[in-house]
Amino acid sequence: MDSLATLASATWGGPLLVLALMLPVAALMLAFVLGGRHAERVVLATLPIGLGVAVAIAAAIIHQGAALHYDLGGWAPPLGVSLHADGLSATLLLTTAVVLCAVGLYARADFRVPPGVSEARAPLAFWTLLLAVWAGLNAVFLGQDLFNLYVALELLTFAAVPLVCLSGSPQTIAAALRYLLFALMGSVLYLLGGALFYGAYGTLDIPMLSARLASGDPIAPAALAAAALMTAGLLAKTALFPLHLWLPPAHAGAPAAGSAVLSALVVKASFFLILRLWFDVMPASLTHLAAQVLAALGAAAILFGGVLALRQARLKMLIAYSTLAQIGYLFLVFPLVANPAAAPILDLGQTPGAWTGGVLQLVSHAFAKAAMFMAAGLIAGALGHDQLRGLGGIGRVLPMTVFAFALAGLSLMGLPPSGGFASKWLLLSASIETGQWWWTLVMLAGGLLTGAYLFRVLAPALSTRGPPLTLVKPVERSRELVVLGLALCSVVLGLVPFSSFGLVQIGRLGATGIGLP
Amino acid sequence: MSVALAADAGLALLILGLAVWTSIARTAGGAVIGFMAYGLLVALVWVRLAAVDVALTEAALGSGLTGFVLLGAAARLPRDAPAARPGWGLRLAAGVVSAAVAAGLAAVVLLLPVSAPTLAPAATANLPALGLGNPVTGVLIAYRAIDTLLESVVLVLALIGLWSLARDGDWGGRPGALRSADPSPALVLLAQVLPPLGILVGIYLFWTGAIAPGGAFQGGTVLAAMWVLTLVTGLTRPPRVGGRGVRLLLVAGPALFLAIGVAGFWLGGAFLAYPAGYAKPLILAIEAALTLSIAVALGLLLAGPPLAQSGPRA
Amino acid sequence: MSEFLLIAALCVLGTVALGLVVILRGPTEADRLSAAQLLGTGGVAALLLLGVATDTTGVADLALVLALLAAFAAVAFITPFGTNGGRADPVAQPDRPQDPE
Amino acid sequence: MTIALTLFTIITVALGVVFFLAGTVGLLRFPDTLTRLHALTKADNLGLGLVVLGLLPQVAWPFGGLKLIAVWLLALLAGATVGPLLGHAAWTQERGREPPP
Amino acid sequence: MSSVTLFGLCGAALVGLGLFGLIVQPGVLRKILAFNLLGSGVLLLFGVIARRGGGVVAGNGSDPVAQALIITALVVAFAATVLAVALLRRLVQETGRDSLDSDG
Repeated sequence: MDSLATLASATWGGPLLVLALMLPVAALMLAFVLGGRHAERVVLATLPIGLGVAVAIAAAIIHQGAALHYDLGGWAPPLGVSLHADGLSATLLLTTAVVLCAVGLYARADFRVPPGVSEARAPLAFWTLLLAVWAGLNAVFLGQDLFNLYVALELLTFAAVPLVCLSGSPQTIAAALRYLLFALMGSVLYLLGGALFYGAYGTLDIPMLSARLASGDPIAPAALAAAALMTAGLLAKTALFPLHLWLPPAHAGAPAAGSAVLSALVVKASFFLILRLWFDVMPASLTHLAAQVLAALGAAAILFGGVLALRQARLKMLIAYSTLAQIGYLFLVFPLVANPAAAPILDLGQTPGAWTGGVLQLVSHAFAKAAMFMAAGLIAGALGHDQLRGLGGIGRVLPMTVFAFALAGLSLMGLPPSGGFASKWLLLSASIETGQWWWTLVMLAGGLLTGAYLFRVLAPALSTRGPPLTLVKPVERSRELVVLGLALCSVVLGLVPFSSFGLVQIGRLGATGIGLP
Repeated sequence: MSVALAADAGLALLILGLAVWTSIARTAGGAVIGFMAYGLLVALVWVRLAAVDVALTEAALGSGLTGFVLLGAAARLPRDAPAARPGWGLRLAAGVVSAAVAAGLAAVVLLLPVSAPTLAPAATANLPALGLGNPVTGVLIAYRAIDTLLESVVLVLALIGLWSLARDGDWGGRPGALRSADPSPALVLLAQVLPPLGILVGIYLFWTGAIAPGGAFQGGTVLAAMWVLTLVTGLTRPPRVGGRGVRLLLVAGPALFLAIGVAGFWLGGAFLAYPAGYAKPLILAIEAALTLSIAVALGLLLAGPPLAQSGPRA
Repeated sequence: MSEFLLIAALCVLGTVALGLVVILRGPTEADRLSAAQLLGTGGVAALLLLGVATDTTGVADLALVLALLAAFAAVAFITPFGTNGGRADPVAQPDRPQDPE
Repeated sequence: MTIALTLFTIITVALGVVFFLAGTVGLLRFPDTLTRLHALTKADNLGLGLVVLGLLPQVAWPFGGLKLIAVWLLALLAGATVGPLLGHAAWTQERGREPPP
Repeated sequence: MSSVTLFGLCGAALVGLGLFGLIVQPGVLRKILAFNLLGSGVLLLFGVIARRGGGVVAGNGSDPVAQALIITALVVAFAATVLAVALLRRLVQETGRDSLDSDG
């Protein structure tokens, strides 16, 4: 049968992208309609399939050495919308699938439909929202059209906000409301940027915009305003200092499984779009000044988040402030990659190590933070509270959980052997190589602060003195194993040789010249 | 200065004035009423900007349903003194930032390129193959079908989020925010007379969307408003949130859209592609299902989270 | 002919815009709502005139939708729904335990 | 014939505009909410009705004409229902506000 | 100056006003209103861009692609408003206040 499609293109393996996007959407609808105990079953059946799809996408990209691409509906951009997966997308798709699989297994105990009823509020909401978060994240990682990405961001917002207030307490309602308002402001500013891009260049497709912007004509004022507005909006969604106010109460208030998803994955989606904007849409416009400003905000976040984490009384709040600080590291990528002198540091071909370091930070923080929040959830569940001062001796009762927490902490501090070490090492090297020593200092100070606030948790937890703790609720061994598995993932990343991170470089638009003119 | 320009200037000034009023009105109700009037005038601006499809959406959704939600909230706010305004420092900083953004945008508007780039010709040129006459519908259902598909999922998601705000014991009950104990006779009359007409208008808007301004979103919004009227007066009862029927209705639109999209892999050569010759009936089927799902979703969004039925609670 | 209709539309709109003063003045919300209603009716009339004058598709439909929903939003303000349908809306339920986290 | 119809349109539409003006003046000048509501209902019904009447010869029959009439009927309905509701709301609000003498 | 430019400037002013209100207003309902003003200002700017594009090519129209995007965004904004209002009503039920603690 004839198709209306003309000029549309798709690479081999392109339909995998459609599958990655539509699998959670279809599962969401199915889980919602079936409801009750079926919702959980649908999620647990879908997660491994999704993981398989993510692996297949990564494999296809490595095999071909090029990005995957699919024009939806057979309409080629600019009229149509396309999906696109480069190495970075595949890395994040994979990370998302792994973390969500762990969260799914972990959350079964918390979101079981109680006996005697056919359906309960929190389980239905949690399982459907989990699928929605997944759909939103995949849509962000695969999107190639600025407006399609706006819809993806909103999908993510609508999935993430109710997760915050699943418990229904007044504090979490207020946290969710503040999160929603920040997120909405962010998306509206993003949308405005998209509109201005469309007004200036008549397309929303990222490669086309990039080509138009690189054509040598002076960049339209609208494009610069658009980039500034989009960045501001996305920063609000990423909770970069000083737009961070919403994050700690929201991430600490959600149920542990929800916190893991929000802190490990959801904030990364908007950061991912900042990367797309500055490295794919308008790489030539990332001036030294802009890069330094972004990194300065990141540095402030590292120090500010670290200091505030030191002052928290609750474990989950401490972890949430730690997220604030760890997000800061991500923004150091901009000046470090944007410096031409940053080119080969390690044997990574012609690609800068800072980029790899940034992506590794993204991934290892996702694993480590998810593990940490889930460990905190186990501790809070077992003790009935998560006050730091009541943690004394928990290490004797829940050795595996505390060990997992410590492993994840290793990665956050950047101590070897861990993914965090690898990423921070690459970033440190890049800062030294490019002569930007001030970022070196910030990273070292950040590492010390991280060590200090983690010490506040681990010292009492591991102490052998004090009366034995009584547990409110026993902790299931299988859940501890899940948390440990995730923490191990973050560590193992550091044991893999750097050369195998070539995936994250595949399909960069300017693979040879990520950098300043 | 021509008459049209003077009129438009007046319209713009009125809108700005109402926006300022909305920001500074002393009571929440006053602010919301100002916002409703604002929405009405914005719909007129959309007509002046030759975007009748948008004007319809703005009138139905932006002014009508949003006004309903906000007025309902304003009437139920505590009458306490409002919280303290933020300090001078923050207000000054916010003022400077906002003014800078506004000034920057104004400059951008004045500096937009002389030759406006556009996709309008491409969007119109491909319409005959789809059997459509309204290019906006073509964009929504064909060229950028993925956005519309995800958008219809967003509505379901918003509803899940809303329902998740229920109390645990209320789960499985019926949405209760619209229940009125004693509707006045005038209101009952309205709810009896208006819906038959409104349903006709809603279906007409969906149907005409293929060739003229209108479509699933506009039609669905009107249908939702009519349903809500009957809910308020107790002429109909909202469905239980646990019911499978209502959930099937809610996902009918996106599910059919997705199914036809998947069939497109084989029949149309790509995901979300329509086979030649069958585009129009398939699009109408999708639009019909979407209209229904959107109407149910919007109606339930207005109806609020579930409440347990009166009587002893478990 | 169409010029006349356009000017008439303008006059209607300008007239009801004066009513906006009442929205600003009050004193009761009922006054403000009636002014919004008047603006709505005026808007409908202006749209009808505009639609005939410029012969634009869909403008009459827009007027139809506006007229249909004219009473809709006001219902939310006037009707005491949700307030005594078994449970008072703005009052918390003190006897209800918080969900366990 | 055409001229007569055009003249009819011009006269009725102009009359409609006058009624809108009257409604606004009433809204601005009448002392209390209830009389203001009365003025509003007049403008709604008559102003829009005259505009619709005047436009009827200018649109395509039957669909365009029916649409116009439907718009007017809807506006009538809205005025007839919201008016009393608002009046009731205004009455209770003003009463509630007045301290007992 | 043309009408289109005029509405563009109006949209720019609305964006500024909405942004200011969203940051500064203490009450949540006022913040939600400010968000709606901000959103409609943004869409108005988008509409101006659409009108320029459509007007140049089709003579007397508006760019359908941009119109479709605006409609999608309007629906999103409505859903967001509903969710925010629902959260607010729950907050009022729980705490009796319509403001977020401190900072804002």
